[in-house]
Amino acid sequence: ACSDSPNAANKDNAANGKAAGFLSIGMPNSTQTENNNPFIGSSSASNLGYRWMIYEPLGQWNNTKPDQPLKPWLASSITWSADWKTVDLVIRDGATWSDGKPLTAEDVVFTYDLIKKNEALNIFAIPFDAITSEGNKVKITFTSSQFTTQHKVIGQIPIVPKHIWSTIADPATDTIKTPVGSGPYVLKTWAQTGIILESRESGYWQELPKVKELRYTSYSGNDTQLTALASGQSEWSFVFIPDYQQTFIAKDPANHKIWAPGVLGIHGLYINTTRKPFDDPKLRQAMNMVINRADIFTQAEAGYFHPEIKSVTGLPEGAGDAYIADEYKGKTFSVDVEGAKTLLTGAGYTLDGNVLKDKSGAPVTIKLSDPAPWSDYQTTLEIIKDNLSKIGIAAEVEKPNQNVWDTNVQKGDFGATMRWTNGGSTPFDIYQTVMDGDLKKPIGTAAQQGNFGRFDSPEATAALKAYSNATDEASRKTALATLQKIFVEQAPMLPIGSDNVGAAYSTKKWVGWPSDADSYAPGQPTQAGALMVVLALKPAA
Amino acid sequence: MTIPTSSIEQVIPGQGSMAQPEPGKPGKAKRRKFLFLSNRKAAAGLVVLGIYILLAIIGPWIAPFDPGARGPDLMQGPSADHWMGTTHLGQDVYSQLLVGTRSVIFVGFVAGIVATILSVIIGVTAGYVGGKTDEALSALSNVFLVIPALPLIIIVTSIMENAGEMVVALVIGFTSWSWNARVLRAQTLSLRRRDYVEAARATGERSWRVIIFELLPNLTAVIASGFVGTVIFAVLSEITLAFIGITSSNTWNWGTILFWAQGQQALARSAWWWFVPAGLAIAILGTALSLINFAIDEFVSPRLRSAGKTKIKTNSGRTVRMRIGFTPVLSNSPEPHTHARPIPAVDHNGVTAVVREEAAS
Amino acid sequence: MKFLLQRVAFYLFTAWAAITLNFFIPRMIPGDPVQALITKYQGQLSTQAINSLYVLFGIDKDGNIWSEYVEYWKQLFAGDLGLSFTFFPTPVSEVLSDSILWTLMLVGVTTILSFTIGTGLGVLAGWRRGSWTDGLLPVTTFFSSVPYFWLGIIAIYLLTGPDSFFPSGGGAEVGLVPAWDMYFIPSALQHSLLPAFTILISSVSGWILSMRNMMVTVSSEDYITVAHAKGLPERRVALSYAARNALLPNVSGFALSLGFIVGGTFLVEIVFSYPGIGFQLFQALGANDYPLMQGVFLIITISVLVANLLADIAYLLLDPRTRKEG
Amino acid sequence: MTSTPDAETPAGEVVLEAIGLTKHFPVRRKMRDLFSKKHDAVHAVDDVSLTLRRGQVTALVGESGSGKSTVARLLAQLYPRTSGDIRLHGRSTAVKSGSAFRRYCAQVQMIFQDPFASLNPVHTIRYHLTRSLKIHGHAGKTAEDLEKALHALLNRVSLTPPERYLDKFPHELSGGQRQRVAIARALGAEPEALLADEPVSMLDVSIRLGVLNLLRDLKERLNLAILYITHDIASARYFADQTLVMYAGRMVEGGDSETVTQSPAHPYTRLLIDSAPDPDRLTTDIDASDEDRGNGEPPSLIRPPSGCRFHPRCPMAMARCTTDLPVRLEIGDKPGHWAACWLYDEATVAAQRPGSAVTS
Amino acid sequence: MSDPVLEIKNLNVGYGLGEQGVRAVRDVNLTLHRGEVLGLAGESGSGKSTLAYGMTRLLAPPGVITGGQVIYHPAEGDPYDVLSLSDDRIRKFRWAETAIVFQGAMNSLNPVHKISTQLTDVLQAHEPKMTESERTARAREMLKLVGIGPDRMDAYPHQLSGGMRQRVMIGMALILQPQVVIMDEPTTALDVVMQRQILGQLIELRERLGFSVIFITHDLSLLVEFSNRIAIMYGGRIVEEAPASAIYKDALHPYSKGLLGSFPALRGPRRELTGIPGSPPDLKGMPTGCSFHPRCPKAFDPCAGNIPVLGRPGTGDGKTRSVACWLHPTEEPVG
Ligand SMILES: Nc1ncnc2c1ncn2[C@@H]1O[C@H](COP(=O)(O)OP(=O)(O)OP(=O)(O)O)[C@@H](O)[C@H]1O
Ligand SMILES: Nc1ncnc2c1ncn2[C@@H]1O[C@H](COP(=O)(O)OP(=O)(O)OP(=O)(O)O)[C@@H](O)[C@H]1O
Ligand SMILES: [Mg+2]
Ligand SMILES: [Mg+2]
Repeated sequence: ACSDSPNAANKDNAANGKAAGFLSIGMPNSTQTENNNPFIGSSSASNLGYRWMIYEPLGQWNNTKPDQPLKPWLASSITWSADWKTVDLVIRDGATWSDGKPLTAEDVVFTYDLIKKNEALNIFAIPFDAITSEGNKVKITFTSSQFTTQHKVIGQIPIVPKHIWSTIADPATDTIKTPVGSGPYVLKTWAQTGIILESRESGYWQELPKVKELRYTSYSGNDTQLTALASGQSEWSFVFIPDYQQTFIAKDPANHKIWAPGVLGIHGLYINTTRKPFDDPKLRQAMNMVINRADIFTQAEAGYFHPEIKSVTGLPEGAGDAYIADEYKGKTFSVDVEGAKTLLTGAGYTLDGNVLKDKSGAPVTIKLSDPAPWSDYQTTLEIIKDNLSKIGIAAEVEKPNQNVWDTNVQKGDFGATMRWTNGGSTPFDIYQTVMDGDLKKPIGTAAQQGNFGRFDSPEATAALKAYSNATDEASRKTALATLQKIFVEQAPMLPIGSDNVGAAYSTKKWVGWPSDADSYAPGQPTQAGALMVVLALKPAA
Repeated sequence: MTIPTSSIEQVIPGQGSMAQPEPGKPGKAKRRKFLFLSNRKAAAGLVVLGIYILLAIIGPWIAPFDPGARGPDLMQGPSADHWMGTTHLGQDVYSQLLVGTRSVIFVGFVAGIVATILSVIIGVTAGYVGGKTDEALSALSNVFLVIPALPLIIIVTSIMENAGEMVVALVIGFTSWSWNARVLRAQTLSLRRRDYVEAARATGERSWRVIIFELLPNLTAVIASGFVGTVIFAVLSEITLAFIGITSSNTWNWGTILFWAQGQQALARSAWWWFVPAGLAIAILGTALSLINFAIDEFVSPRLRSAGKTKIKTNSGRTVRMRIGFTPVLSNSPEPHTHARPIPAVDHNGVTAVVREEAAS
Repeated sequence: MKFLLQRVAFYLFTAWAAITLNFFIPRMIPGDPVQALITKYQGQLSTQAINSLYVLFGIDKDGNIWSEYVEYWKQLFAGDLGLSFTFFPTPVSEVLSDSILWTLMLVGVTTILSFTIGTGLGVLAGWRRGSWTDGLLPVTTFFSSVPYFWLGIIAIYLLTGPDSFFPSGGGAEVGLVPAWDMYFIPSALQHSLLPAFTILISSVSGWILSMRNMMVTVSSEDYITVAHAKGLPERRVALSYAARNALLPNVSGFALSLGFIVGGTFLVEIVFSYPGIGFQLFQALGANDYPLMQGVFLIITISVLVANLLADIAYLLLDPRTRKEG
Repeated sequence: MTSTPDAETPAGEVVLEAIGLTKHFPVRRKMRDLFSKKHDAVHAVDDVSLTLRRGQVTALVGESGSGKSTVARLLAQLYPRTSGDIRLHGRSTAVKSGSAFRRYCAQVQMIFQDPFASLNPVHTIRYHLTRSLKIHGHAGKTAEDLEKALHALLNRVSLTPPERYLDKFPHELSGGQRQRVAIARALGAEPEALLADEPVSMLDVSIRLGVLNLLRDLKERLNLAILYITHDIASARYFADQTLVMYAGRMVEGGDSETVTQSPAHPYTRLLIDSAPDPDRLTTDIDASDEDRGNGEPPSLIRPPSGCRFHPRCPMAMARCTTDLPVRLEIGDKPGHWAACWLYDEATVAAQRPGSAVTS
Repeated sequence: MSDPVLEIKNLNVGYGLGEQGVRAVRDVNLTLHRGEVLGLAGESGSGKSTLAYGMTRLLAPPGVITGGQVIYHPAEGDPYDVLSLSDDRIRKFRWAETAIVFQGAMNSLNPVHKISTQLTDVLQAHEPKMTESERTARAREMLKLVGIGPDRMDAYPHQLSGGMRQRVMIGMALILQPQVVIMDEPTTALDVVMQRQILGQLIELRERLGFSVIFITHDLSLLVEFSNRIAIMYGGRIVEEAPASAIYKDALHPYSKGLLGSFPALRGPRRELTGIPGSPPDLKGMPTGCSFHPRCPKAFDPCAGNIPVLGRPGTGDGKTRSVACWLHPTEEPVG
């Protein structure tokens, strides 16, 4: 009876010494239900990232080097018009679906059409206009410039086979039990305990990967994921590891590695600019000057997770370097309590003992809030609280639950809060989330898209528009310089750390991982570029 | 959480126990109240609880550090400065534990009091009034019994803007009365049929007086046990809520400590001092409360009380184990205990030679 | 018979009330599932996705809560629990059926074990007072006072590791599909050992205590003395007379506790990342996933009620006094 | 103790009277009854009439379950009655609670069977007695008045010296002492009628007599009307002026105590008296097959036998007994002696032979 | 008088030991003869039940037997001391030689087992060789003996009336045909009609089967009617022992007299009842000397100082009776 068991094969593999043939990938995303729909953000395929092993995009984007053009993938050439409203694509020959059928331009048109027609699937809200094909060429036009979203349009839309998807009644709710994609892997088994992908035998348009089997596990949370990483049960993951040196690296110093490259998406302290006296940029600047980012980096972010932002422009090291305006090149944050005090007294504030009083003589106090479960933010707030006390601002840390916090932040009912910005291939997303006047809503109305601090600057709004619609590099540069100037001088949000797309991995069985020296792809297993990593892996000697 | 399995419920079938007089202690004017304290379990439990309450009151004053203040020593093990080490921010775990006691005790007691008051009002009314009122109140408590308490508490606290201690305590109190109400109703039903309740009515007492002065005093043990049970439940719930980060409580409690410790992977970083003390504090408090509950059980049911004394010492220092069904035999000599011998003849007025004494009894 | 009918009416009412509450309470939580999803991904999901998600979840139109309520009942009667938001577009019923077996296996079996062991030890402790069993109570009480998530975490820390027999979490070895075969079952057992042990340690004391107390109470009943007087072997007196009677009140407690399996131990599932239903509930709570919350609540409600019914029936079967003739 | 207001009123005045008192306890309906109109009920008391006279003790005798306690509780207005009437000083009363109930209590007090259960274990003797005095306004105005009244009460029930008992808890007293406290509590209301429901059956043989003698003494000194409920017919002879015999919820015989016990008329009374232990009878006399005295179990009160309720057990049963409810018939040997038995209906006896319808 | 079956020698039974302990049965000597009904009377708390349970070692904790012997004379073989038997042997002894009927039959029967089970499990334990059907047949036979139809075999205790349950207990007591049946207030919970029925049946069975009975009650008039000899207990001691008629007509001990004077008589002339003044003694603080002396109307000097010993009184029928009272000096002690 055992021979026909679905588990027999898996076990036999292990028993036959092929154990080394697989790679265990874990994510702390708790339980999953079987859903291999690559378009749905909450499907298990998306949550764990295996959708990118089965389905591929037209081009691959390396988050860690956002200024680089996308690497042609299913499209062998990607050409944008100068106004970024039209893209011309040449679809690669030789790519086949895992059921053997060839991948054609029609499949690409079908996929983009599918997204255009289904609002529910258009998660990037891309304004498609026309999608046409001719031979192996595809042309897509848009109603607005796609400069800031090019990586999404090309790099984050999985191409699906028309011959299968055209028969699916509702592509938004279908769970795609047997996914057929163009990628090197096919789904072998799906179980609550783990999902196994196996390498295709043939038909892949590149060299087949060395890793014959990918085993995905979803752990209930960070702690269980970490335990699995530390014990070697998980070989690749993206998770916050407190004191990673001791809890992870030290368990196997030769093989356990952490890599955390920053990307163009940041975390910082949003300040409610409508509240007095925080509507005063001078006060915000002074606050910015006393925040000890190094402490936060080491104590709250375990020295790696949200790489410390050093540039005063709020752009992360590495990924952001190319975008920093000349004016701010080399200008970095440093804790300067005295400078802050001078600034404040110059602006009419008084420091009465260790209480800061505003112009009207009222003590300056602020409430910092973030949901309790986010312990890195909480730690950050504790440190900020401590830092602010140096210039006499009494801060109180509140821990509303997540729903309440969410609602309050959107409605503008908060003092200051740690939150993230959107991320993208340019600094646009960062600045937009913080300063875009178009996203601003009156206090009490939910601002869902950004500008939670109600920062009011028509200049910034205009610069944002100019940047995204520009047709030449020079005007982009000017617009970006304006944005940076406003961001630095007005300090609508105090940048703290950046997102990373790194990984915790083990070189025990597999080598060839991306690293600082060779950051050829994002390290995070759920990113579209994860496929590049898997394809690059080689068995350890 | 498992359901509270205090055996109080099980005592109900026995009924009589509660009203039964103390056997074998008629002469002593020692009141029943103090008798409770002579129970070793009760004494131990109360002493420990007393210490906790004391700490809850003075904890914040005697704490050597501000529990939230960052210090220079990060993640240090126990030392003379920091008895229980420090956190990743250099906060003093010992101070956090001390300061956290207040919140734990506060929530436990407020929730216990709220739940107890509700359960008494609902349970006793249902049991005493009977009829439709009983049916309605019983249905109410059953609905509350069916709804899973902890998830409900989680939802309700997340509805609240800023779920502070008071809110958490009230929510726990308002959601955890039903079990006790059921127990109380059953007890009241059995008490209501007691002669002394009928007798009080027959004397002409008003209903509210019958309930308050005749019924309630006889329910004290059940109420107390329900209270203690709810306190345990409330403490565990509060800590659980804090641990999974549901409550927004800005004050310290042991759950908060565990939350931080877990979030920072204290154990994986070998910082046991951060994780272990709070857990032990909970366990010891829980044990103390359970001991009090055992003692109440024993107090209520004399059978359980005497069950404790299974070994007795003879005068000669030998210990004998008691067994049901096989009474121990200390000696089978046919000699009389009292060494009494007959005295030949006694004339009614005469004086007799006294030769016997009672052997020590 | 009449007794049963009355109970059934009572259950129906309770079920109605509980389900109604279960419908309304989650809806009082501020925020909505889309926000919760965005927040969950902390920047990994950009805010542009908001609109598409509203459309996807079908909550872009404002509904009247009463019509939703009526609709909910209609769906319930049709056996449709809606689609989960967290696992969109998986139907809630599928999410539940995936996870309930895990919970039943882990917590259910553990509860039964705990009851059996606890009762057994309780019988011993109650019958052989003054022996080693006396030491049992203080120890188990202490363990039962330890919050079990704490115990679980300590157990993971102490007992799991790269070379340990005990896995640190999960329901079975990665890649094994639930099946009744020689691969899955041993692995599932192995994975359930630590969580089961944690639950066992912290719940067994309650059973020991109540069984011991009942044994003590029953032991002084006249019929026990009569059984001794009849010269019956000790085993028979202890089991067939004392334990049999002492068991009665505990059986209903046991049945009730079966009802609390789902709602009661979800922290164990969280700590051990066990793919059970309690864990689903926790996720649903975090994600404002009303349909899933309602589904889990429905299961809890039904299981508590069924357990109650079982308790009633068990009592009816075990205690001849409640069986009415005719 | 303050003097009873109408102590001068002549003995023999009717204080409390029950006429056709009936109490049916509804039985929980079963499934199969759902469709039938019939409501089952325990016919605990059916058509009971009795009078309590000042200065007299009326005994109510009957086997367990015959409805004696129910009669007492009905008279104390602790249960609502199904039908019939209770007259206090000739006035029909039906009270449930409130001040009317308390006014009734002031005149009719009840003593319960079990002295261990009828005192609340958490209250002192002082509390019990004080409440009784206060409710009925006999506590006086000052603390001294109260103290005096309490002492008087305890003296009255021979618990002397009073201060030794006042602050004790019930469990610190012996059974006899407790029953005395219960009596004192009843007396605190200064009632005219005392309903004593088996007041000594739970007491030790050696102290029963003391309590009975106390009750008799109270009857004489306070001119109380006492209902004495017992299953021990010998004590009824000893203590009561009148004796009524109950069987399965109905009165079967009544009359002067001496007459009822010495020349019982109803076959059930005879069975009762024959069954009582008799030291004068020798062991060897015992005849296990006492068919002539009647045997078997008491009947079901839910479906009581038709006709005379005793007929299934009666050695003298006649055809009429199985169908017609017997009425009270004068026996004629002593005034006031009656029995509800067709044996004393000459016409019936003439037509049917006694014992002819014995079922066995 | 016939041979003894059971001799109790200086039995002492107490509850607990040391400071907390009380002595509930003190130096009791009593002999039960073959085929007789021995009545044991005394007010509540005088130690009757303690004596009955003590001599079979069935006393629940904290009861302890502090001394004495209970010599049993089996039908065949040598007499032996029951108190020194091993656990296994005492299990065999129980019910086969001495059966007990307790006060409350409802509480004596296990509520969850059918009465047939409870009848046959005795047979199973004592006569393992019997087959299942033989056991059932025997049980049925016993029920018939006590007047219960065999159709009641499968009834549960709660389905039987109080009288029937008590008869089941009696049937169960006789199922192994023991030499001695101890009955501790077997009928107090029943009403007089039922009481007489059951006792009548018992006496009849005794005549047929020839066992001896120890009959415990506080109802002295019942004992006088039903037993051959009566022993009166007071404060843990036997104060008087005599043939039933002798006690009834001419009780020697003032306590016995008091007891007799506490029962109103149903027949004959109405006599004044004397009763016994005072309340029963507290076992913890027993009066010195004769424990009855504080309540005794005839107490005199020696009573307070010395404990009278049970012995044959010097009066006429002194050979058949004994008493422990300073009013009746003893000639020879019993035991
Ligand atoms: N509250 C009640 N509900 C239903 N039936 C009742 C109730 N009280 C008494 N009965 C029934 O009424 C009948 C008479 O009961 P009652 O207590 O009056 O008898 P009794 O003569 O006092 O008996 P006893 O001598 O045992 O005290 C019994 O069959 C009893 O079961
Ligand atoms: N478990 C116990 N612990 C202490 N003293 C006890 C215990 N059981 C009985 N006694 C005492 O032992 C004495 C004798 O009790 P026993 O039950 O033998 O009396 P009894 O003559 O059978 O009385 P009754 O007629 O009430 O059954 C009593 O004074 C009683 O208080
Ligand atoms: Mg009664
Ligand atoms: Mg007794």
